[in-house]
Amino acid sequence: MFPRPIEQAPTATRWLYRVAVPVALFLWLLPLLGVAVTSVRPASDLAQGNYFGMPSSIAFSNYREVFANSPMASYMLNSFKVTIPTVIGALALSCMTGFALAIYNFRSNLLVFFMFVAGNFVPFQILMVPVRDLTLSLDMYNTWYGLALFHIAFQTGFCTLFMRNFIKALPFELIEAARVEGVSEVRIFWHVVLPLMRPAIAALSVLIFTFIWNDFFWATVLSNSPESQPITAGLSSLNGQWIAQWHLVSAGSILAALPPVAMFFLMQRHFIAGLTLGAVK
Amino acid sequence: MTGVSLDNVVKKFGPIAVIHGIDLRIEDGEFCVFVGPSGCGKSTLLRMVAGLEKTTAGKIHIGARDVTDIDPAERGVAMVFQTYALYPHMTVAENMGFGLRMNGHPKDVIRSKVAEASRILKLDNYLDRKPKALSGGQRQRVAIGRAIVRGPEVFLFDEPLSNLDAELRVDMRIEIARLHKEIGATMIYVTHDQVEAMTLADKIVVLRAGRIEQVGTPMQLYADPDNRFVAGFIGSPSMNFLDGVVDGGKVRIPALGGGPVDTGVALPPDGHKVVVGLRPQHLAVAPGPSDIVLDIRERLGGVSYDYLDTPQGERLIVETRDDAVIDEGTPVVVTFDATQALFFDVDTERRLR
Amino acid sequence: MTGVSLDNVVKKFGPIAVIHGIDLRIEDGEFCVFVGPSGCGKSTLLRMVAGLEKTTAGKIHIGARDVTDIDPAERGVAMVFQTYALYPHMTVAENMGFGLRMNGHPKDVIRSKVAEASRILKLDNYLDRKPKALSGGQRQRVAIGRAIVRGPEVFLFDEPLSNLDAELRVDMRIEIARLHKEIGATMIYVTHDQVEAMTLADKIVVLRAGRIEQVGTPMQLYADPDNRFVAGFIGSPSMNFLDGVVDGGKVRIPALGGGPVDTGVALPPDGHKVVVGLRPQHLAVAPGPSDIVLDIRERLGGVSYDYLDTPQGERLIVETRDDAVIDEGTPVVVTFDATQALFFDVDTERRLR
Amino acid sequence: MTRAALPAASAEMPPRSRWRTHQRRLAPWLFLAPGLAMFAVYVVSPIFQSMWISLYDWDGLGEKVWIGAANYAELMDDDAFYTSLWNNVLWLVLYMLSVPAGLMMAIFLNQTIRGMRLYKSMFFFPFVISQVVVGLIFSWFYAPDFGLLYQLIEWLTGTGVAILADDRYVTYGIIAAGLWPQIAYVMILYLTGLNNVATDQIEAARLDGAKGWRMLWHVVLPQLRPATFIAVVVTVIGALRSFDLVSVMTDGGPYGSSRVLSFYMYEQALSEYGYRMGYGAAIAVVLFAIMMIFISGFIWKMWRDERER
Amino acid sequence: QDKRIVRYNADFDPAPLAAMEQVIADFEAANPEIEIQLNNFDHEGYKTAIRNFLTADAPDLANWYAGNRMAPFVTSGQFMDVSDVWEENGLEESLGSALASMTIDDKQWGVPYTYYQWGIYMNEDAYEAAGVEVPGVEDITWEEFVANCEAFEAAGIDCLTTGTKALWPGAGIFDYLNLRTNGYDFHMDLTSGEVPWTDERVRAVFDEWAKVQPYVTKNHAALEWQDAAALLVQGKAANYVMGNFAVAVFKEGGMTEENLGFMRFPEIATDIPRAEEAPTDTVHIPTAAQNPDDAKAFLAYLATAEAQNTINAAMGQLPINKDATVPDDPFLKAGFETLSTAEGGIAQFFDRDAPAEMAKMGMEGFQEFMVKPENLDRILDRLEKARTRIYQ
Ligand SMILES: Nc1ncnc2c1ncn2[C@@H]1O[C@H](COP(=O)(O)OP(=O)(O)OP(=O)(O)O)[C@@H](O)[C@H]1O
Ligand SMILES: Nc1ncnc2c1ncn2[C@@H]1O[C@H](COP(=O)(O)OP(=O)(O)OP(=O)(O)O)[C@@H](O)[C@H]1O
Ligand SMILES: [Mg+2]
Ligand SMILES: [Mg+2]
Repeated sequence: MFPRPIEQAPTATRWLYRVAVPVALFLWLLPLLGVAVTSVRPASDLAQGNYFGMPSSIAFSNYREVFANSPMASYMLNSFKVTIPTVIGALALSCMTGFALAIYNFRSNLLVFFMFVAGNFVPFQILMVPVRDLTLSLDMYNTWYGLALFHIAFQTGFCTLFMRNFIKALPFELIEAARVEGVSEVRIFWHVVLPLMRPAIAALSVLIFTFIWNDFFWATVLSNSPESQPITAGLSSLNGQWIAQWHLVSAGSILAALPPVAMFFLMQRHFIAGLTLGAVK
Repeated sequence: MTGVSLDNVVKKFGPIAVIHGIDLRIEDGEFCVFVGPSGCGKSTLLRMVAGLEKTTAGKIHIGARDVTDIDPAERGVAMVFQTYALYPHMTVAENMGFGLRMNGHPKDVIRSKVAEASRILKLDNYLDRKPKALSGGQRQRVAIGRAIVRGPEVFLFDEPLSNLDAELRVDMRIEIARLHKEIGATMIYVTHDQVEAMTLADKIVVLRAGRIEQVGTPMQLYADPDNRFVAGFIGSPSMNFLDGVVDGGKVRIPALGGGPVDTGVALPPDGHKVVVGLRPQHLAVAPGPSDIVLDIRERLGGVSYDYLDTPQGERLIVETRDDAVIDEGTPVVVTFDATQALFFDVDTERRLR
Repeated sequence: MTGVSLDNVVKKFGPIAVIHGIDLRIEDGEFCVFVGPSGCGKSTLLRMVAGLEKTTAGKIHIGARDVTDIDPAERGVAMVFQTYALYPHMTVAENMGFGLRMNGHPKDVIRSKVAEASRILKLDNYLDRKPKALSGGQRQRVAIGRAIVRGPEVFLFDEPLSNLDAELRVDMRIEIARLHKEIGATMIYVTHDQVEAMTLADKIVVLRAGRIEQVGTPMQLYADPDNRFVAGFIGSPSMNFLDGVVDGGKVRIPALGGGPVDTGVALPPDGHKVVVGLRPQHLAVAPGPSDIVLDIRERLGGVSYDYLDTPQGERLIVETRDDAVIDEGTPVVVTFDATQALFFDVDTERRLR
Repeated sequence: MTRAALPAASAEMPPRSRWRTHQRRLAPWLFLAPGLAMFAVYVVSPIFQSMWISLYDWDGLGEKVWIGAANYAELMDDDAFYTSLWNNVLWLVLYMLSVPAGLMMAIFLNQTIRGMRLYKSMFFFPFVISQVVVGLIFSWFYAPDFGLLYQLIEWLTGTGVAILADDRYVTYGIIAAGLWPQIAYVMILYLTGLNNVATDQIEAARLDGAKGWRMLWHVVLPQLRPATFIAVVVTVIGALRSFDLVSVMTDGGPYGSSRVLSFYMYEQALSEYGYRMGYGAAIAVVLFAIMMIFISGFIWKMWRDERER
Repeated sequence: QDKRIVRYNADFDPAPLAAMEQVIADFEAANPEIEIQLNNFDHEGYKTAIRNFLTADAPDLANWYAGNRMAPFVTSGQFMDVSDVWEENGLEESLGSALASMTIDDKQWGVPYTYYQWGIYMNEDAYEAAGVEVPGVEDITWEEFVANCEAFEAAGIDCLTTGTKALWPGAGIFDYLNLRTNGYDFHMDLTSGEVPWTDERVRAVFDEWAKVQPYVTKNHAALEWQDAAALLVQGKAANYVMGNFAVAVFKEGGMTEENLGFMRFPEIATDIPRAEEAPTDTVHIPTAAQNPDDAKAFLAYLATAEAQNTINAAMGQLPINKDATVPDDPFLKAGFETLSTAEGGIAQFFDRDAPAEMAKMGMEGFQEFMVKPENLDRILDRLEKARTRIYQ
């Protein structure tokens, strides 16, 4: 283990470390803490210039106000509507592509694989105009499924990289054993490989959830009305309305951050596994 | 009739030939072991029989059927992998019944066959466990059970015990021997463990670089090897090989000094070289004036191994049944039982008979 | 004076004691081997000597220095790990020179020491390779080279050969023996391989659950074990243990039938049970009317092992020096050399002497 | 027990249909079809379409007019383009700071004390939350007059600096905001990397007398190479994709000084005053070309690894 | 029962939104078979969004602006010709003042419902604090204004505030300096690309601007216009060049008619007839509308004096319909007076009179100038280069 375990250090160092970690954490999260505190600061505090002191009272009403006076609820709902089908769709597609690329040795295998990988890195901007036109022409502009379809397609690239490598790491004998036993390829996929991919699926689903939930660019490009905008785009436009109303902006930010943070906390192990296995955003 | 026969089978990976035309007949019910150094093609050959590798040329028959181009599933073979290849998400019972289930056998048939196999393999208490919760030996038994359940005509084993520790390996070896006795099916078994090959096989096939060196019963190979490779490969510690010179119809062995030995085999003309093979247990040492020096004596209790250096720079191993102390570095006199010596041609390495 | 001495050393991981107060003296230049079952604390003890684990209580001296609380780098020890622990991004030469470089030795000193070590270990041709491009045995030699280069007073080996295949293991074992002869430093060596322990050690320390069971030369432990554990642990195949009953100052062994045997040791009173230990090579079998059945005979060429089942459900292994065929399932008569039998207390498992 | 108990030759012999004979050749394409189709429609073909569009003058509403390379010619003479390009370079270079910074934090946190898991997860937070939120948080942090940083600078130097209103600092300000989550990301990568560092090598090095920095440099870092590689890759991609923060924090301002290529492209193509699809596409193509350098490197390395297997 | 739906995309701030909802309610009361679904966007976002929804997901009604700002949508066929609505309802008569700005190719493309004056809003308390006499609506010259700025600086008050994060507030200052220095015709020539940006007359405008530049709120580039409004409210700034819609914000911030003052932008060149800025806000029917007939009915209603009264009273802006009444509000009265006496002409706004691309580049240039006046040459060269490209 590196660095040398702190338990082996002198007591003083140990105590210093125990203090240093929370202090560092506090500094590290200072901006976030500020926002969290502001989100429960009464508007009057801001008016009086009390931006960073102790709030004069705790105003959870800010949150109520956010929901009452803005389409925040609808934004959040839209985000879920885009995110959840995307997670399911991208996983379904990439389980299959990953399986095909990991198990079979056909000639263009690597070529197809690298195409998925490369596609995963391209700047969004090069896709923007054509994808927007396509979405328009399919009459899916401003719909959750228009966004979800694109995200599914794009994330399939990333997920394929991940899934393929994961399946490749499974013992190939499992597939051979099943083949010797006379199991058809489709059933091998369904009964042997898919159950073993559960950790990968869990890891990817959290990861994709966060990616899509946090997506701003495509939300801006493929939707523009509060009825269909997800929360990132919604928050950005609310920011245009809530000038100087930092307590509302903060409350909105906290609300927008909540689902991915909760997801991260609940599925932390999977999340990190996902990052480091696939390791690309 | 469920023997296996290979007719001039060839396997190429891309341009590289790995199996160079092998002919082999394995009888119905026979236990056939493939041995050979790493990379000689044992696994490849086995996988060709299983259908997991395409056969480049030649024919493979199982029983009377030509299976050369047939899917693994339809060959009536079952395979046990070195890594067990158990499905980690299924219980032991599900693992064993999986093949039958996928091929649409009714539930109760599956259940009874699994029960039967688990009885044979003493797995009854573990049927509901996942492989993770089993020891190495138990896992290996499940892998075998999975093979048994489908009632195949031919069992294929690829180094099934090499992942077990020494003690367990002995137990499982005995269990496989018993299994073969019990179900009597044809079995092909790949290993690089001497002891497994010697103790399990009805017939050993010694492979080397994709070619068969010799086929025979264990004792045939041990006592009567066809060539130097087989002689050196079978038996542990390996046979000592020394240079010899034909001298008046006898063979002189410069390293051991002493007079020429009678051979009773057809030797090349005088002055030609031969290779003399002597098993460690057919040699004996005693301290005495000599050019040969005891380098290291390894005393294991019941038996000692002496490593000797000859003046020619050759190295000899001698197995001794006592544990007397001889100091390392002592000159020793080596005696041997000339009737046990084998002789090989220097160039072709064929046995001289 | 660079022996190693341990005074009542204790190691706890959290609340769990793993080493329970061990006293041990290893002389200057001695080759000391730790053996014992897995998890008994061999590695832990070695790592405490290295300084990689803190010593919870007790004192460790290397030579005259108390090193109990000293940094590993300053103890004058070098360690060879089971996994080799080579730095994969450095060449062989860099790997070997790394320790010197870290301690600020000048470049040419490093170069000459590395050259010296690589000569001893025949690594000259590989100095510029990365470990990845080496075989297992070569890697192990580099690991040893890295230890040699630093010229330590004490070498520590933790199962250095267990990742090598059987053949290579024999070669490397002999090489280590030679190395010890050549540089004569104190060496502590952990293994669970019988043969390594028997052949390399000046002194074997048998550990069990964090305590020393017996210390002695290999032959002392083999011939004169203090207790049943040591007797069963040393020697391969292991000693057979059978129940015996004291009967008129002699011991009757029901499993083998036959009359009571004379022992020449202090036995408990009549009617008490004892455990009788018999090594496989001290038994002999012959077909004949008997309750004992030959289960399986494994014939390995020079030697055969017979696995016998007694009516009491005990299992005996007999080593036979011939390869005559006895059919499996035949009743056999077992004879043995009573003078070779050892006796142990049933409860304390101590040897009766 | 004889083999009679296990019915002989019960091995399955299903009929050999065409599918069964060819399934191993057809199966991969069946499995690939849906994913490949989606990917082709939404990712691959748009890349080529964009290249095509970049040769037109098009406002997204009316007719496209073929103008050949004129958009590129104009780019070569466009100050805003060079500003964006320069900012992209700044992003690339400064974003790289997240690699050493993430490493240092990972090393700092790679200990086991009570509650460490919780601490670590909290350190990850910035990475999990949306860049929009990060942008808002930092805008507020930088806000003139009352912003915490503004006040801090004012307290230190006497005059506050409105980071986001000053073309000298604005890009640095945004990059700093971007570094916050990026450092967290890199830290995660390194923490997992550190978890997998071979203990035996560390111990061997300890016996060899390596300590502290030298241990880090000679023994640990070489082992962290895969983590470093991935960290660099994601950082490069993150730097070149930087859109959200610029959009949320400054909208490219003041007077376009914080634009980056990805934002400029969007601005030209879709923003209030934009709608030059062809010109935007040309910028995207340039950005793509830059990214392609890195993508090729990555693919090349993957290909090498693949072959070594 | 099934109502006929009219979808209306708009970008109202809260107060006007309420007013428009009122107008819609009135309309629906009169036409019970029609339901208007108002879909409100944030103001800045709307300007981007309209492009998308016109082509993608067209509503039946959409807010926009008069003048050049609607030209791209007209020429690309996104807005519907509503000349018939004008004709049938005699709007040429009642909305006559806006006819020109609504006409392209002799057709009308939308209905205006409000306009508002720009000018300088003052915090009279700040004047007092700095010891400067509060000027009347038109009694101060540019020299005096600039001179006052020194007094404000001495008192630690920003003489002139603005928030240019969204760029357009800066254009208001430019427009006025330009109108006062060169006049209305020059403004129109410049925005339609007929005058080079490197022209001496343009430089003259910036020369004037340079005089107040040091006194403008320093961090304006990081501020939204509302942030700057807060500065005025708090008395940290004295003057603000803004449109009348800001009054609502000032009042919301706590100012009253007691301390909030209004004056016309001071005279600079004496020989030029006074021109003013008064952007007109409009409603249009997209070509792709699903229900244009009911949309037209609504437009006709929106053009009535009644509807314009309702909405402008709430917005605090001026109705276009000549029969409507100017709300009873001192600022609006002053504004109405100012506009109706502006013999020089009434401009829409820089970003409504100039084509979008030029507007964007120009406003960026203004912002840069306000931060770094020394860059003027570079800025003008850049704008000139853009002009030759954009207007070709
Ligand atoms: N898929 C493959 N592609 C190319 N060459 C292969 C492939 N599989 C095996 N080989 C080569 O074929 C030869 C035989 O391999 P095989 O696995 O049959 O050896 P083996 O006798 O089983 O060795 P071991 O005892 O190490 O298992 C080796 O040289 C190996 O490199
Ligand atoms: N870091 C540790 N924390 C807790 N317990 C440990 C740790 N290291 C070892 N142990 C425990 O100490 C005991 C001795 O372990 P050790 O590794 O010394 O055994 P060993 O004799 O080397 O076994 P093996 O032959 O398997 O290598 C084991 O029970 C092990 O579980
Ligand atoms: Mg093999
Ligand atoms: Mg150990």
